[in-house]
Amino acid sequence: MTDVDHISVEEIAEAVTDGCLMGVPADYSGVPMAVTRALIQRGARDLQLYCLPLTTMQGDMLIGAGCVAGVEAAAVTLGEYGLAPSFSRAVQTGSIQMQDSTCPALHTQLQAVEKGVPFMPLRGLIGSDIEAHRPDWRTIPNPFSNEEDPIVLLPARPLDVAVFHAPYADAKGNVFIGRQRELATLTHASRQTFVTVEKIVDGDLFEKEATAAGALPAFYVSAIAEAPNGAWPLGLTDVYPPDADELRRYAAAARSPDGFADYLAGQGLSVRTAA
Amino acid sequence: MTDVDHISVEEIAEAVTDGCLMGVPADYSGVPMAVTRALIQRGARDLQLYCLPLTTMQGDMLIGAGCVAGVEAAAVTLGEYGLAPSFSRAVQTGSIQMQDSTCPALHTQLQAVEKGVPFMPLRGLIGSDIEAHRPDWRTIPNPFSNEEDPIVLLPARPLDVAVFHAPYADAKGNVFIGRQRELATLTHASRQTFVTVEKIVDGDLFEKEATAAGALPAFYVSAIAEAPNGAWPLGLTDVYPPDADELRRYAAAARSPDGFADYLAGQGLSVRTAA
Amino acid sequence: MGEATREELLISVLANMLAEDRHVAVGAASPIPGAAALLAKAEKAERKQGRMQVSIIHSRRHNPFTDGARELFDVAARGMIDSFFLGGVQIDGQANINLVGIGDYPSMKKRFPGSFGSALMYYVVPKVVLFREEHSPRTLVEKVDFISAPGTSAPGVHRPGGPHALVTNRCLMDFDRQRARFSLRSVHPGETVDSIREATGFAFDADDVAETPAPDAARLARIRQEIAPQILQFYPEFAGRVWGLAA
Amino acid sequence: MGEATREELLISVLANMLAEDRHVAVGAASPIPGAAALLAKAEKAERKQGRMQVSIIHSRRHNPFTDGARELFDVAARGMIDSFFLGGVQIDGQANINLVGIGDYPSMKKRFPGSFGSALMYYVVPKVVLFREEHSPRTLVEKVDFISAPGTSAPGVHRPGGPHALVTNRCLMDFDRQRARFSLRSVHPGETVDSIREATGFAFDADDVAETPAPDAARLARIRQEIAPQILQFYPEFAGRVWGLAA
Repeated sequence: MTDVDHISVEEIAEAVTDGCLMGVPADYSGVPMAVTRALIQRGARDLQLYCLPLTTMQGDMLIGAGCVAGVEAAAVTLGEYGLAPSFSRAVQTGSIQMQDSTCPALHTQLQAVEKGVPFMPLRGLIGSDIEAHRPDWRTIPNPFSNEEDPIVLLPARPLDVAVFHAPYADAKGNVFIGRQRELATLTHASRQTFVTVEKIVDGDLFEKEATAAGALPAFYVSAIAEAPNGAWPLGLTDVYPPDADELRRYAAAARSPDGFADYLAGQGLSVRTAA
Repeated sequence: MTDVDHISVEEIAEAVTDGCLMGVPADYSGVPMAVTRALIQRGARDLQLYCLPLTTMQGDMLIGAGCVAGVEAAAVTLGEYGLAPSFSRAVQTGSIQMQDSTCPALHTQLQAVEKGVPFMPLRGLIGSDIEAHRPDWRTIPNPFSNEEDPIVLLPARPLDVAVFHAPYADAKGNVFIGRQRELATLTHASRQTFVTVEKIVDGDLFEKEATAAGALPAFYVSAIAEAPNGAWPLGLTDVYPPDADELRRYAAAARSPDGFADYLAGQGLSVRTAA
Repeated sequence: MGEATREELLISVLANMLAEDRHVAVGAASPIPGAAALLAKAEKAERKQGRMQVSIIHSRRHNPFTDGARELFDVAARGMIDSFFLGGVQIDGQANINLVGIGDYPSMKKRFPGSFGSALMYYVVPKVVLFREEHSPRTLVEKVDFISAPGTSAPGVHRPGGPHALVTNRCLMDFDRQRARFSLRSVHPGETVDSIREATGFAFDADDVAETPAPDAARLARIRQEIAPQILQFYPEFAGRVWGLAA
Repeated sequence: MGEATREELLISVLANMLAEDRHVAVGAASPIPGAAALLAKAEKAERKQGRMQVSIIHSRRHNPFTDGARELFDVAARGMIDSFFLGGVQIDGQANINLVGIGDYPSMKKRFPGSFGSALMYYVVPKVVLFREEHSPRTLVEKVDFISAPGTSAPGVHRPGGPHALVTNRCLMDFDRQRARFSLRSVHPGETVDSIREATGFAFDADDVAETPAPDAARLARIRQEIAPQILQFYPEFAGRVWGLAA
């Protein structure tokens, strides 16, 4: 018996409800691009993206398609394929709210949720314009120091939902995340977690310590969908590389709203018309 | 080429200098019993044991042998074999300083070191006699709450040295810790980390994501010693079970100082005579 | 099938409390709570009321954690563990528990292992069941010598969890967190309200006291046929003693 | 063997700064810093001065971390990363860096990706090398439009790390943290103090300016024979362009 429900990619896209705060993995962690397309397909709106700690094509597509109201991230970029055009446009026109952060702060605010504490401290930050634009952060004097030593406390930031893509799950619903342990923290910090996988394999990752080490336990997972090639055109570590041609095509197309719309149309998708 | 020095169990015992603050793993994490015997052999003294979060026979033997000045732990016990007799005697006679803590606090104070922050908050604790006896902890009002909400801050507790036992290391010095991830935090929080292993194996744990997931990277490890059966008479997960007969023998012998001394003598060891 | 043994009665009593849970955690060296959790899980599945995660820290097979030894405490602090079991060298009438020792701290007359995770778990797990087989004036005292974790907290202190009940060899008591007071709910076969009063070092209420029900035949059969073999895997000594099983 | 290319000169300049390090980390999409770190490591090993950990986040093979994406930042916050590289859409005369965009925040005239980890790394890594190939009044400005991370901090702020030097296509500058001011150290072949002044939007000191030394034959040979094939594995486009290598 599996311990986790198996649903479809489309059902995951339904479960990511409009307006929710959604945890989004970095390009190296397993990006759920199949779910991303399904979200655009269903016309998702007002999503708040919490990026751990950055987003690439996933965020840019969702923004371009009109699904996003706000982004909290350390970076939105297409990496070696250039700037994220839909993101840049949306920031410049003010159609999304951008909350600039920095990688370790994004990790830390989820660690605070993970640990069940209201805040966690982090070094750095002080005197940056990031800090200046984050009234939700608080600087206190380090209570353990006798000298002046301001330190920033970051509030726990519980997420509504996290979605990521992984190489495989076992028959019980345990998910292989390998050393992408940020996916464990992401899951711990989210009320619900949906995972797409390349495949479901027989057996039980917990049978041996060697495979248990790379497992996310099934009891954290709300539901799983099989989605072969589910990170495409992004890559999946040790499984397949990014599809450089497709990424280049996207980067070029997204430079204009029309090009972006054409790219979506090529995938049977369209930009959400404003409500 | 290996990235880590290979030394002997005795050299590890030398590197754990008198008076140092030593991180000690729980019975399920891989207890370095070979090094423990070598520490008694060399007449180590004034060790401060920081237990993550408890100790069993290792702590009790070191205490009985006169190697220990202080213990910080959530528990010192022989588990199903009963109370830790040398520990109980030492507390009752005042020959060691016991600093009572609780499991999550011991994890948290090392997490603070790991993260390079001076403190980390933890729920619970308030109103316990543990908290009452910890002037090094500080309770502050939660700065993110508009209502009364006291919360305890625990200071980072950097360790001088950590020693643990693991199933194997690879040719480069990467150590397999599986899902005993508390050993990673222990290592991150210690200035030096020495590891004994059942064996050194060929290859590189980082060649595949599946094995990398259970690896502690070599660059954290100060030196490695091969010590087959190095956790005996305690067990090593998935490798060998505890030696119940030997543990029962120890638990019975340690009930009196003479019995304890006889037990040590049976292993060619003796109790350190007071300085 | 025969009568339920004392251990089977306790397993049954504890299982009743876990019926609706989604996640039950059991600490080290707790065969009776472990068996109760596995029983409750099997019964919930049979009722088709959904899954129950049973995390038994002592058992490699039933320990689902992969984030190190801190994960149990993290999950609990997030409020995701519904029930947990704690014991005590001493438990007092305000449900304060002492796992540290008897006498004056720190040297004490008799030192016990220590507080383990109680100083967090007792605060954050909604339903903490105090489980101490020995029921005597020595274990159930007026006031503990050391508070490993308090039964109740001052207003304003983050305290979503706390004591739910006390189960011993003699009886089951509920705990009222508002009044900080135990209330005798049922006595095990052979006990009376008076025998409980005599064996208890603290005052408690005793209205509506029933006899603790023995497990019915179906449950008893399940304990012996389905749960016992599982317990054998990680508490062989206990399974041998109670059910005559051998690994 | 031929002359050193511009990229090889930069690799050589950066490697000089890393000679004594124990741990150098390199962020994403940084082939020149990555090559410099691997070169410094090889040279340190040859001098028998001990090991150097080179952690290249972009490369599976050279990414040694197993505690998730936060581990780099944790290690750095503990002071265990000796050198790190940061760039900037803009860098100003006080070594403030801007990775966010040009114009008024938040809408900006031109938005760039964001600050990445700079708002921690710049504070805690002892030797941060600012590396920006484009050297123009557009990139090296009087005052950045947005401070992703400041060059210096007020007294009392925990700031064990910070800017060490600025390396561009035209020159190498040191940074004096006390005075919060850059000082031109060497100009690359073809540049002069005047040409640097013209291309720089901020004021800087210029005493004792040398010409940036090209890598000697042994180092150049090592770059081409030993380092280039490694870079090919994770920066194939770069290795193809600079060394004509193909995967």
